[in-house]
Amino acid sequence: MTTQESATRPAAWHLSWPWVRDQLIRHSMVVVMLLIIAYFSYRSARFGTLDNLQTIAIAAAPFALIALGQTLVILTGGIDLSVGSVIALSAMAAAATVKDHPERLWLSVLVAMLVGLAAGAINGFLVSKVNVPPFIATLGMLTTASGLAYVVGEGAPINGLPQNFGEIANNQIFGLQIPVIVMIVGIVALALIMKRTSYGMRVYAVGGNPVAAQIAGVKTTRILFSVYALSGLLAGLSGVMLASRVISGPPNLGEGYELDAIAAVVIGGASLLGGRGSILGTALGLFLIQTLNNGLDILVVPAYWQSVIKGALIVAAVTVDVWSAKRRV
Amino acid sequence: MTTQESATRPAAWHLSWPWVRDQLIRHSMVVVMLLIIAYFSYRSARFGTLDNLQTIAIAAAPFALIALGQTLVILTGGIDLSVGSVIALSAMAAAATVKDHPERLWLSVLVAMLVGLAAGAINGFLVSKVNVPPFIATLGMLTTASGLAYVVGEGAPINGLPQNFGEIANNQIFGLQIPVIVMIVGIVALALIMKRTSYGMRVYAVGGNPVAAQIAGVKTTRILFSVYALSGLLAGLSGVMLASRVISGPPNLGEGYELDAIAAVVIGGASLLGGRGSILGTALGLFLIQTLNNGLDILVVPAYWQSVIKGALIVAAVTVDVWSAKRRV
Amino acid sequence: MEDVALECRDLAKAFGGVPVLKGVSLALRAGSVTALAGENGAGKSTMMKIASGQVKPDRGQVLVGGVPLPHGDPQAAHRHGVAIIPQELAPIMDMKVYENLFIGRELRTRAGLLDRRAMARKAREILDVFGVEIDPQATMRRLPVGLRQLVEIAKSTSGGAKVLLLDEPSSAISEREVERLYAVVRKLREQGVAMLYTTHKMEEIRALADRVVVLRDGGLVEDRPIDDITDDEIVHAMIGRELQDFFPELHPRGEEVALEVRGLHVSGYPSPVDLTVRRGEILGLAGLVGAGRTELLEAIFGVRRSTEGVITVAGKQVKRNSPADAITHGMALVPEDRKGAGAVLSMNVLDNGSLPRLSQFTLGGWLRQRNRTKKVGAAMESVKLRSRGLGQQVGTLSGGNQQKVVLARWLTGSVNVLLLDEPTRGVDVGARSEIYRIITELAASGMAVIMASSDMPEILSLSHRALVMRGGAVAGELTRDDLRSPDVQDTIFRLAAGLSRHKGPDSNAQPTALATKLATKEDGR
Amino acid sequence: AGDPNAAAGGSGESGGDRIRVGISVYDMSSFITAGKAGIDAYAKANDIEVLWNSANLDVSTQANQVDQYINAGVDAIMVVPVQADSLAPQVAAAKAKNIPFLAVNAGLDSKDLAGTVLPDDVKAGEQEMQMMADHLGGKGNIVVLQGPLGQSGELDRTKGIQNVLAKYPDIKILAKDTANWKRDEAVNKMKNWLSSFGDQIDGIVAENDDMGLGALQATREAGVKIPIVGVDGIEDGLNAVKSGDFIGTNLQHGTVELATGLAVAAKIARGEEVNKNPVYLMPKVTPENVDTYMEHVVTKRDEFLATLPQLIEANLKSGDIANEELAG
Ligand SMILES: Nc1ncnc2c1ncn2[C@@H]1O[C@H](COP(=O)(O)OP(=O)(O)OP(=O)(O)O)[C@@H](O)[C@H]1O
Ligand SMILES: Nc1ncnc2c1ncn2[C@@H]1O[C@H](COP(=O)(O)OP(=O)(O)OP(=O)(O)O)[C@@H](O)[C@H]1O
Ligand SMILES: O[C@@H]1[C@@H](O)[C@H](O)OC[C@H]1O
Ligand SMILES: [Mg+2]
Ligand SMILES: [Mg+2]
Repeated sequence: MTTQESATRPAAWHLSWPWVRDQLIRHSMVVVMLLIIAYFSYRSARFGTLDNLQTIAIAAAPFALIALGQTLVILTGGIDLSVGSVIALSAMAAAATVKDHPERLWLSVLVAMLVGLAAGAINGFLVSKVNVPPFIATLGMLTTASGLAYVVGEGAPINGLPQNFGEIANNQIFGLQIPVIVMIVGIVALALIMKRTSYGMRVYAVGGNPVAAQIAGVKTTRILFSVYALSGLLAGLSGVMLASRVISGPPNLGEGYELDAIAAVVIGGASLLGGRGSILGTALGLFLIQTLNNGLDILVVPAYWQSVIKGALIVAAVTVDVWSAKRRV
Repeated sequence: MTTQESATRPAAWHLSWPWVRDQLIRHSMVVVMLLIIAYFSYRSARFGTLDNLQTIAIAAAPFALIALGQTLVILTGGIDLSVGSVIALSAMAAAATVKDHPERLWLSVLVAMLVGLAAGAINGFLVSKVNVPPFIATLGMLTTASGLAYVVGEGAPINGLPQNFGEIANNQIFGLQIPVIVMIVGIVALALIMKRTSYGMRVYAVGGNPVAAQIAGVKTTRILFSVYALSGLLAGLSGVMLASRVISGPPNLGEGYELDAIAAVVIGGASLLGGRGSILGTALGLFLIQTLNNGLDILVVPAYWQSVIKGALIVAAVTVDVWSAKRRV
Repeated sequence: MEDVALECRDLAKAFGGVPVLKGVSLALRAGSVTALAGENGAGKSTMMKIASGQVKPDRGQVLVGGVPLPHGDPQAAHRHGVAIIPQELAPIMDMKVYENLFIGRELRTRAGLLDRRAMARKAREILDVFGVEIDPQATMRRLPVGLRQLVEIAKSTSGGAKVLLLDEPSSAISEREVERLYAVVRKLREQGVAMLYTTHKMEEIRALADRVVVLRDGGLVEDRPIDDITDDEIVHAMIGRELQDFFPELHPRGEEVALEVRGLHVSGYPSPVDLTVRRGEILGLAGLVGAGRTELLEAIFGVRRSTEGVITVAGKQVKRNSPADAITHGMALVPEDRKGAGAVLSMNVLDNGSLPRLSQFTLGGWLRQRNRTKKVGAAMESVKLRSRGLGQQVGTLSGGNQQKVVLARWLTGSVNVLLLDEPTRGVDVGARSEIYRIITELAASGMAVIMASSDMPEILSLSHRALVMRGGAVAGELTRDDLRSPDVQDTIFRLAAGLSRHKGPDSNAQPTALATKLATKEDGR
Repeated sequence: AGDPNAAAGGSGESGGDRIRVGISVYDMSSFITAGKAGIDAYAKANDIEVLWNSANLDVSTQANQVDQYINAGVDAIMVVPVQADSLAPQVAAAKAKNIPFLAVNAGLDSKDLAGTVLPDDVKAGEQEMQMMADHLGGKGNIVVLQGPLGQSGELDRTKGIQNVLAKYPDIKILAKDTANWKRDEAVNKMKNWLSSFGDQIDGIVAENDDMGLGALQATREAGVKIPIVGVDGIEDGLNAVKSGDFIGTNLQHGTVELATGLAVAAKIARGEEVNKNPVYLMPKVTPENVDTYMEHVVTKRDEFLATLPQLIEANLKSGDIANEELAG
């Protein structure tokens, strides 16, 4: 990916061909995005509307939260497969809470975040302290949390939730739905944290070379723990937003979301070996996937052809990126 | 994992406590397995019967095939997420074929294997030649192949298959169902290939250090290509076995199988960074998962509690293994 | 000439628009050793990588026996008999020693299956040449760096290559093994192999080379038979100036105790270690490969587990097994394996430079960009780092320059105790003398320095005092006077190999001072 | 694929202008695929433009698809919900824009729905359990294969099964668990239960045919014969009834049910008179009547589809929307 590299750049904004070509190559993923957007806009007048942009944004928000957490986890060289079912578990927990305490909405949000945090903390503990490979630790959590989500509802969704539960996700501030605001704040905040704080730098260092990071005094165990805990927390937040949006507690909520989240991170240029990637890259990868989902729905492409096209386009986008990365060096 | 390391061993079979303790630690995963088996046998007299062993074996077979391919892929430091939907696609292709040519069963097997091989070859090409990260290449294939599986059936399962389609999976040789035989042959053959041929050694080398392998004249591109192609081929075979067993072509067959296959490999001691793992380890990991599935069903544990227990036990088993690996060094 | 085995014609290569090789031509004759000299970053490794097919040149050609090689195809190079021992070792960590040796040319039985027993047997024979006891069945990961390098050397020298490229092959091994390496190189020369040998050690060039080629800034500046050129001329060609005072003057040490280690039980070693270092003192650690020097330094710093003991810095006790606490107390470690443990290769110079003292560069967790750019910039300046700026990824720096980053990143703040493990491994003569200057200046400013080194002159000329280690324990101590005595090398070797203790005073001249030291357990164990 | 924003034009033969109906289904199951054929047939005959999306079993995807239909200003929205009791905000948003919103095949707990076309799944569960109870003579041990836990089909059919069992104290459930509507899951689960209970199992009640067929395979592998009953009447299920492998099943003909859903949606959008909440009562399929259904579902499907629009009009008038025979 391109965004994190900024190296040498000509001082003036020449519009000479070599310069333009260089820019196109450097930002190939953005170019791919623009082409896709252009195509959808050409095919449907609806696509480019503000309403539709909001639709994309609200659809993207829950994925954005888990993709952000996932970015940090992947930067450390790990993976968090559990986010999908942590979403389910925390959504169920939130639904159960709001059913008992319909007047205290904040309590359900809190419970969801705590449940997410707890799941993330267990992942973090297993990975950082017990040295269980991240894949296994979080796969275990995926399985366990998804089972627990059903346990909470005793094998069924939680029905008959109070309508005010919908306020969490459906109310608007400045004309934007709350999840969209949370997403924007999340992206900006984490982008800043990763670029501008010592914490961000330590995360990169742990992923780049844990031994070297340790010798440089980084408490690698703590950093590792923290990224999983954060990922869990964000999944919890994502879960309550999702449940509130449809005012329901479905125990299979979030199923398979982890793959889309990881895909967003990797399309965004991160390496699964750790140390390489960026929040803005992830945001771009996420936007690519969500735009595809939305545009293909709008063009009423049959679901299974959507899969075919989506799969092929994701590979194509990354191929262009790999190819242009070679050109760049 | 334990099986591939054989280091120093006392010449005689002392039954002294330190020796026993050492053996327990060295083969901790086997110990965990035995404990689980002991528990199930204690709880249900039916668990230990030969019939039930067959039941476990026939359920394990389709997973075994994809887990074998996955082992090689993971040994090279890659991952193949597409096996689940390649199973679906090749099952659909086989079902469509047998519907048109009910008299030529072998043709449907051939078609399934060719479809699997083609999917695997595309993965292999993308990874080895175009340098697309394996996660993305095979995620793209996951999405695409699953869409295509629906395309083959025009959105629906292929039903009304001739009953003789069932022969592929349900006929017996020496009292064993064909998939079980295929699984046993597959495990033995691949274990031999990985241990006893230069191809096997080169797969390890490419995963362990691609630069070193290249310098030593290993055709890393070819090796990489071959493991994905093999993984696809085996998924194709797995697909036709699964479809034949239930005499139907469901387009969502194999959904999510990839995670179980990868889990088996990793529980079996492989490192997702490549270069470390073994066929026997995978077989053990697979057996662990399948035994859990079987035993928990036999005890009629509700599905969602099964998830909780399975997740926790997988983590526990690997924790014990990690802990004992530390003791060992 | 007709016996040219490998020829490079007009090789040029640029990375990110910056030229690294600017049209270099070179011919290697069969049965000869050509030394390739040049500063860190001059382009030596790049040239070798082009010749072995790992890197595609922008321009030019590589010919083997007159046949042009396809660009960037390592397998083709391998087929044509070009082998390389890369500077950054490429062991396959999870494979066994014999597997590493035979990968790509596996021995097979008549049935076509692997003949593992034959490979193990042959491996032992090959390794015997180096006179070290390496179990062919051992997993590579469990060997120390030095032994891994020997295996790599054995791999490339035993494969029947016609052209052998050795990129600093002796950087991780001690003198005893270096002698073996020489013997092997000479034998290969007799067999008609053409060799290109990169090293930063002048004595190696003298001992082995028939011809010297010098690169400077990507250009070939010297190409002469070894007998027609003096050491000074080589150095001059490399760095473009004369080099005076290779080893700087040692300043006298202070009295105040800076570091005190009492009864430190390093995990995996039987006996505890005691030592004391005073401010301004440079304490050398000598020993053979595997003597446990690295482990001791790591344990003091806290990255290797110790089970018992007390470590104090400037009178304050340091928490064991906590590198962060060690850093807080002013300790710094420059590890032996810079790629594996020193730098975060995926990060740039600025970030690597800020990492050990992050809290110093932050305000409430936020990085103070200008402040750290200034400080890290100055630190890198002080070691004369050669880079495209603080934004360059450390992984793309030349080996020697990476080493400078790993050292200089500590210099943004005050250090009480500097732990150096092979500090000049892979560093060019110019930079090396700078590092020596830096080390002595740091000591003079009051730092205590412990320096583990396999480079004998370094130990002899740079330390106020030296400990010889064996099996994780201190086998003997040498004072400044001991270090100056003419037969000191022999003494050290005997101590390191465990010979002198039992043989007693008669085994060597100059035993008395040593014997006393060994008896008084002031510092040793 | 067409642009949903394109101007709606032209007028149909049957009542009013061309309208656009946005449909979101939970997934592409065989049931839904069969339904799509019915929908297409009905839409073509009645000048309806159908926008069709599948939610891949994800509630939030379904919410997004509804949002898009609302943005596009369709004339009606028809949803086969991923989950009962969800989408309340989306239903409300549609209502605010005066877009009629219907739930078909599975319920949605909302007061704002303009209409529903639902199967009586409780009844289906009761019917299949009753068939089994009759077959067993009111006595024996059964196992139950459930749909995905929490889906309305599973909840209601399970409830129906329990309702009937309450009358038969001598029928005992040995085990009940989900196989997620899938054959390959059911075959392994059943195999394991056969290990566990050996020959104690006297009957298998599957909440759909696919799971029943998986169970059938398991019994074959174990070399036993156990009566099986299912729901849906898919091709393989009908065949199993015919061959005697199933004692019976219950026909839920997606082609008819979903097309009826579209018909009700269109009539509401056009302001026509219609029963807004007809219920689909699944006909029992037994060896006696299986041949007729086989024709509609498999062998003479095209003929059946040709008469479907008329059939639906007639059914909506008569009130029996599961009827498959045109009078006269
Ligand atoms: N992949 C790369 N990307 C960018 N720059 C590179 C890359 N590889 C090497 N360089 C640059 O090329 C120059 C030459 O590097 P090279 O490794 O050939 O030097 P060297 O002569 O071997 O030095 P040393 O003695 O330190 O090993 C250095 O300035 C280095 O920073
Ligand atoms: N010949 C050998 N065979 C097997 N293991 C060895 C051998 N020599 C050393 N080792 C092991 O290597 C480890 C120490 O190696 P290391 O090279 O790090 O020590 P060192 O004193 O720092 O030496 P150097 O700095 O010269 O490499 C010890 O655990 C020792 O047991
Ligand atoms: O009968 C079931 C149907 O009601 C549901 O909608 O899809 C799966 C079917 O088996
Ligand atoms: Mg070099
Ligand atoms: Mg060392």
